[in-house]
Amino acid sequence: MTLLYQNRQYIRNNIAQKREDRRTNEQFRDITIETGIIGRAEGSARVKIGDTEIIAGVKTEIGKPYPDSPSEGVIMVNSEFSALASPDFENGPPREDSIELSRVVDRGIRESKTVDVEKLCIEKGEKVWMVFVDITIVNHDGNLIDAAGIGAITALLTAQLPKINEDGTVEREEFEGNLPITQIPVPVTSGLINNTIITDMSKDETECSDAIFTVTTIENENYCAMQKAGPSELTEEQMLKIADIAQKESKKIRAAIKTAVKKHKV
Amino acid sequence: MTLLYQNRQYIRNNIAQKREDRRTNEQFRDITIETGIIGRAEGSARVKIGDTEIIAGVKTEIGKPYPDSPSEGVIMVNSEFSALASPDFENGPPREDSIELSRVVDRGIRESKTVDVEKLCIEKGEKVWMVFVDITIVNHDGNLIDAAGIGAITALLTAQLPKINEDGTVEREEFEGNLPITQIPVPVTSGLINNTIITDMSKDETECSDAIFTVTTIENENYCAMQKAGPSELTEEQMLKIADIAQKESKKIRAAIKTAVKKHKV
Amino acid sequence: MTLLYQNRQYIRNNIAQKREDRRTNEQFRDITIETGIIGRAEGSARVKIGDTEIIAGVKTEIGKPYPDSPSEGVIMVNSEFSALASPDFENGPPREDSIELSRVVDRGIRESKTVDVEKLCIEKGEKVWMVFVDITIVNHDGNLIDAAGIGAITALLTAQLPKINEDGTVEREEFEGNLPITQIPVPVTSGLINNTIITDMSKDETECSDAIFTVTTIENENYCAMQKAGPSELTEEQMLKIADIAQKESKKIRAAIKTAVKKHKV
Amino acid sequence: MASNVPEKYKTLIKNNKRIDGRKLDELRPVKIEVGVVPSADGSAYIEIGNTKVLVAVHGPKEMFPRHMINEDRAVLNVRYAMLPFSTSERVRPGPSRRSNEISKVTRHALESVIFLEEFPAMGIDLTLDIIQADAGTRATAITAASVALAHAGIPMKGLVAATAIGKINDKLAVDLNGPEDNFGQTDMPIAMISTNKNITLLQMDGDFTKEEFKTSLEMAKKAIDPLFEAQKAALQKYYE
Amino acid sequence: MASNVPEKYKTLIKNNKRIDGRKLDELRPVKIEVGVVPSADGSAYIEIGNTKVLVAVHGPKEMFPRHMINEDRAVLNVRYAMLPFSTSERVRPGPSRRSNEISKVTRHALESVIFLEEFPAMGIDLTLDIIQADAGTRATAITAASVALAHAGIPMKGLVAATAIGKINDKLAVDLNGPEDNFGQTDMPIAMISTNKNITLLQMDGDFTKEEFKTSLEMAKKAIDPLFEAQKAALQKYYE
Amino acid sequence: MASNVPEKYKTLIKNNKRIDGRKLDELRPVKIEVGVVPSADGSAYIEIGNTKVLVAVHGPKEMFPRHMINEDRAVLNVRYAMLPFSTSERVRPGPSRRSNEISKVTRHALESVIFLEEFPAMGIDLTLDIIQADAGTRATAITAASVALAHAGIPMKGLVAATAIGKINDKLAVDLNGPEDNFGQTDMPIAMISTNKNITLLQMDGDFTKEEFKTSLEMAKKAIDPLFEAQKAALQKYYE
Repeated sequence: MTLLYQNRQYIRNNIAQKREDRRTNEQFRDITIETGIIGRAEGSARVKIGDTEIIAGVKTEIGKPYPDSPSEGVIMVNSEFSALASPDFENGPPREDSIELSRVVDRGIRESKTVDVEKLCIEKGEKVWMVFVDITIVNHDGNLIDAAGIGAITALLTAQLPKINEDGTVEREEFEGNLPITQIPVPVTSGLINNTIITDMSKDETECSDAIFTVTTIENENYCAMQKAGPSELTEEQMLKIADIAQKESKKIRAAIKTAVKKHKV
Repeated sequence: MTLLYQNRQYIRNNIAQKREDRRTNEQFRDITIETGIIGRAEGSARVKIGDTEIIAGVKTEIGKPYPDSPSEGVIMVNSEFSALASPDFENGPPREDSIELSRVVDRGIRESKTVDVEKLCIEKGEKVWMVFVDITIVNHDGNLIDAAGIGAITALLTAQLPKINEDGTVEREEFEGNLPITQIPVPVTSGLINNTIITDMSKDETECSDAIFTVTTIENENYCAMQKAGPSELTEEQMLKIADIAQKESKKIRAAIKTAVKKHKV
Repeated sequence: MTLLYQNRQYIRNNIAQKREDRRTNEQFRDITIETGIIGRAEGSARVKIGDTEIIAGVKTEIGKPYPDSPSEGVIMVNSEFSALASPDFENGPPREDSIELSRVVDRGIRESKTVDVEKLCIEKGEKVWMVFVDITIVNHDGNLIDAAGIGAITALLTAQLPKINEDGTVEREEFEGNLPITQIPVPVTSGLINNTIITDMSKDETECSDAIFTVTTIENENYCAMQKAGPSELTEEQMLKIADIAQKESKKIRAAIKTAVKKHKV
Repeated sequence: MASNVPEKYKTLIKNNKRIDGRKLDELRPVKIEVGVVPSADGSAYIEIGNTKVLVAVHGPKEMFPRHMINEDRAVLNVRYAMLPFSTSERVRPGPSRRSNEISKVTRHALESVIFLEEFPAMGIDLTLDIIQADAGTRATAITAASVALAHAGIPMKGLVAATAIGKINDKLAVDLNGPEDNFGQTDMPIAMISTNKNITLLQMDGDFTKEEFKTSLEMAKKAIDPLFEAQKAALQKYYE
Repeated sequence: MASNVPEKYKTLIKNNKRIDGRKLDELRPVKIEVGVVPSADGSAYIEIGNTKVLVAVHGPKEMFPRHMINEDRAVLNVRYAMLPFSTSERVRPGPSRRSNEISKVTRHALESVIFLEEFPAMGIDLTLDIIQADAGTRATAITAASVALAHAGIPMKGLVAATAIGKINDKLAVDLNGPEDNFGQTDMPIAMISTNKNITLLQMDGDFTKEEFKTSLEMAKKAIDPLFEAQKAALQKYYE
Repeated sequence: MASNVPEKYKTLIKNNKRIDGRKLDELRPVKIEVGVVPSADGSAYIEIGNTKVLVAVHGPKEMFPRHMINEDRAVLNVRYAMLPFSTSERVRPGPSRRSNEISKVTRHALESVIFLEEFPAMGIDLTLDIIQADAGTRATAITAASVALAHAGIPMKGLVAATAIGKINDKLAVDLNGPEDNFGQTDMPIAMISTNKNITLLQMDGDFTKEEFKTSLEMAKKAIDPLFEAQKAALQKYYE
């Protein structure tokens, strides 16, 4: 459901004074992270940011490596808007949003070398592990990129590789150890609404926003991925400010991920 | 072409007294079964039930078995509504009907283990016969499931496996024996129209029906597959009655199939 | 953009006296052929006929041969209307034109055995060269078939096969010689407008035409491919006349192709 | 019903107990929760044994696509999907022949209890996402769907619940689990209406004598009652 | 025209007889039947040698999809399909580049004889199903289509029939069969109008001198007459 | 950023020179030509190093598909495609996840400068065909697109140009070429508006400290000026 024009104007005019739910501009909604929710998956997580909810699951298959990287496994991140999450998803543009979500989360994991793909090689040029991270949007109340990014890395951190039988088949009920994860990238997305910078936007706020900027940070505070979206321009200062917020907020989120993963292992 | 509202009401109101073509409630239209109609196919059949006409053809290919059943061949049954059969097939819902038809006939053959797939193994884990049964609807005057099911089993019973040359290629003009068929499942479909049970419904009757129930029987009188369709509910008694009809009618149809197949071999 | 009815009538009524651009009936527009325009392609050409412009590029891959021709390479010609070329391409029928264009050019190259596919075999039954010729329409002012056909053969004539490394991978920056080309087929297309035969029709003329006839000629003046298109009939005499024109015009075009290819090699 | 039965699944019944300790006529543990998808008009989460399903209802609302509008009544659009991580082997996203067929039979299983004629020209979207699959996904989804429709306030003449009757080691059993479904002889999903126990869905693959079929229907009628109870309890709890 | 010709097909002509015993200018046996698809407005079944085709006409009727409507005349929609079991190797169901192209040239081969302007804004659906393929499928389909259109009562200025002229062992021959098509040098399907022998379809692949092309057209003109006779006889028989 | 770096690409900077001889803050050679697609309303051809792109604009014109019309302003439809022969390995024709995403970010990179509100309910089609790819295809396409829009006479508040800042051998560098992109550490495409140097596109993959990010933005601001000059020169030349 699209926002009415009046609501839109109200949010835009008042954003500098107060947000709908009285959060401060840079404040996240409550985040909850659960692990191990799907027994059939090699790893899984449920992430809620306010009313936004996503489920992430990791599945593995044995496949052939790409000819130009014969000793590297393959990792693919895919996000789907389930029709569960919103009735508008049918008619048009959201498909493009879905693709962008998928691509941003996928690149955030892959290009940052979060998974050491060389350790996923089983037999050079012949057999490697293919790791699929699938993310389903269960309820959409904004900031899907951060929720999906948190879900993807948490599911990967709790995932285990199945055992390979002597005859080469996969034994799905026994495991041989964790995935080779090298770091914990955390995306933090802020937007510009009527010249005010707002972090963790709700769905309504997102619809009122002029531009959106996602900045992904790793543990040493460096940035590993960024993506600007939305039709409006951003100034250099606005970008630097949003990058600062990301550095700060990602620490808290990373701590929450670690806590959830530690609990999982116990 | 969809039935006019008036015709629909007329059929529904009178069905308890008489059917359009004066058949009794449980009476099939004339069934004709021809075999060997397509020289290029490994097996083939044309089935007519009244004005309903389908053609079934069997083709074989050598393929790789599924990893989880390395010593089993593969059998696939596929039905297509040709545009020949009706001008309405373009616009929407019928595609769903086509999928259901295909699935019901496919399951009727596969799940009942009609073909002994272990005997279709050529080289364990490497090469097996893949058997395709393709069914084309030539004229649609109702009861497609029974026509398609009869066509599929008849085509399979008359099918021969091509010879395999020493170099592993298939010699399509020589044959090496019949397919390993273990039984002759026969579907019989009845419907509920205004609380009257009607067997072998015409297209008009199908459009007037509230619920449809297909029961497939094998030679020992046991049931091997069932499928309820249509938006309305059925009582336990109605289902048992339809299952009884299926037991009875399937015997006659099975005899007709056997006669057609025997004639084919001569 | 479709021609207005008035323009259409004007062109049709006056075609016997004069063409829009004052060409004679059998006269081609200026043809320019450039080679080597895409460094990433194994061979490439840009062809302009008046304002019509196409780009052709050759790419190669190693693949498995078809089971029924284990010692033959594969050649595929594909044409795409880029949205660059015209805003009308979105809505419907042109997709059919695109398929016909593609098929006619593809058959013109393949069925005439222009490429000696047996020489593209690397290892019988296992590895052969697959040669893709992709043609993009950059600007559409009629006579796409001739432009595409000229582009395809020119790109093939200048194409080189990449070196194969000892480990079987393709070394894309080194080459091992030209493709085995046996002849230079040249298509020449004429149309019938209000009973006048017109060669190398512009886009406007094509939209006014009743029938279209493409005749492809090889160096010994024989015909290797023909295709009639358009809804109207042609008489025997009209066809023979168009075939004559093709014989005559193809010589000039073949000479131009040879000049362009020779220049490329220097 | 694969032909290669692993050793450990050859005996599926021992001393009248099934491999998960259930009696032959016993359902797996059931858990239903209402209102789990805030942005939907109605929603339910269900676990039956290890099968877990999320269901959401959007509507009644404007019908889309428009050429499918029915001027006399609402159209029920059903979309059944196995999430990619719901089974051992990853499921490719997107519709399949199987999911399309299940969407259709699920629609038929529910249509007859909904007063669709109260919403002419409108659409009701029903989404069934299988989170984790361990046999009985369509039956489990139907049981949850009925609850989600009630939660969305859509008028119905009764609830619909579904389970499966199967034959394993030549005995009839209720609500098959994964191994029972894979290595048993017969599987028959069945849906019934709470008010009259009439049947809105029935599919069967395998082998039944006439007597077994009759007994199966009787077993289903009895076994299904706890599902109706669980549906009502979940709705009651939500509205408390 | 494959490059590996099996031994038995190296000689396709011996003592002026072809491998199936025909003379060079002789058609394969032709059989046409009208009215074989009761639910269609017009239909025909044809066998030419081992090539077997079913054709049905639906219309003139409301045009679908609506954005393709032509306000001045009827649109002829042609769908050519090889049924999966019609050839040695199974054909995957669904349209291909080849079938789309043939649908288009078939449409062009028939359009010029139909008085489409009598049915503005309507559609005529023509379905061509190849039951069994042994060369000449498009020509055979066109010959049948013309009969089915007549059977549907659609006004036409003449019938259209089609055959192929080919070159085998350096000789011109009429109506190629499977091996002649596969191992011959040239194949030229051609369609003509009954009233004036004008050409509505012509495709050629292979090799023709100018003289051979001219002779081919002459051969086609003569060879095609028995097809027009067969068309008329089939229609007459139906209406008797 | 592959993990297996070939020997010859391990050292990408030597004596402050890059493998193609450029300085760290130097763009590749730029060539822009206007009006290269006669049938389009606006068009431009661009070469930046070995990356070659053709861009065409059709519109403002009737919007299609109609359900995407915006009554308040024109809709900018962007279609980015790599032609099949533009890279080492052939690209299959048709849209991919990557091309769809780039189409979207390109649209966002240009929308903010176009006075779309002047053309309510209309559509502007922008086609970006990558002829040859050697890094920076999206940035190069955006730079050309802005010129093609101007050539089409579409009112804009400024031009948009784009380049990339990257990190190679731990140093920041402008406008990466193919090997630098493949074997470098970081790639950050960025688009700016000519009038205020505000940012309309920014994507980054790799690794940046806070300081490096800040410096990158400064470098981009400076490096991009010659692109604006080249855009203006190309337009001027066309209208001379």
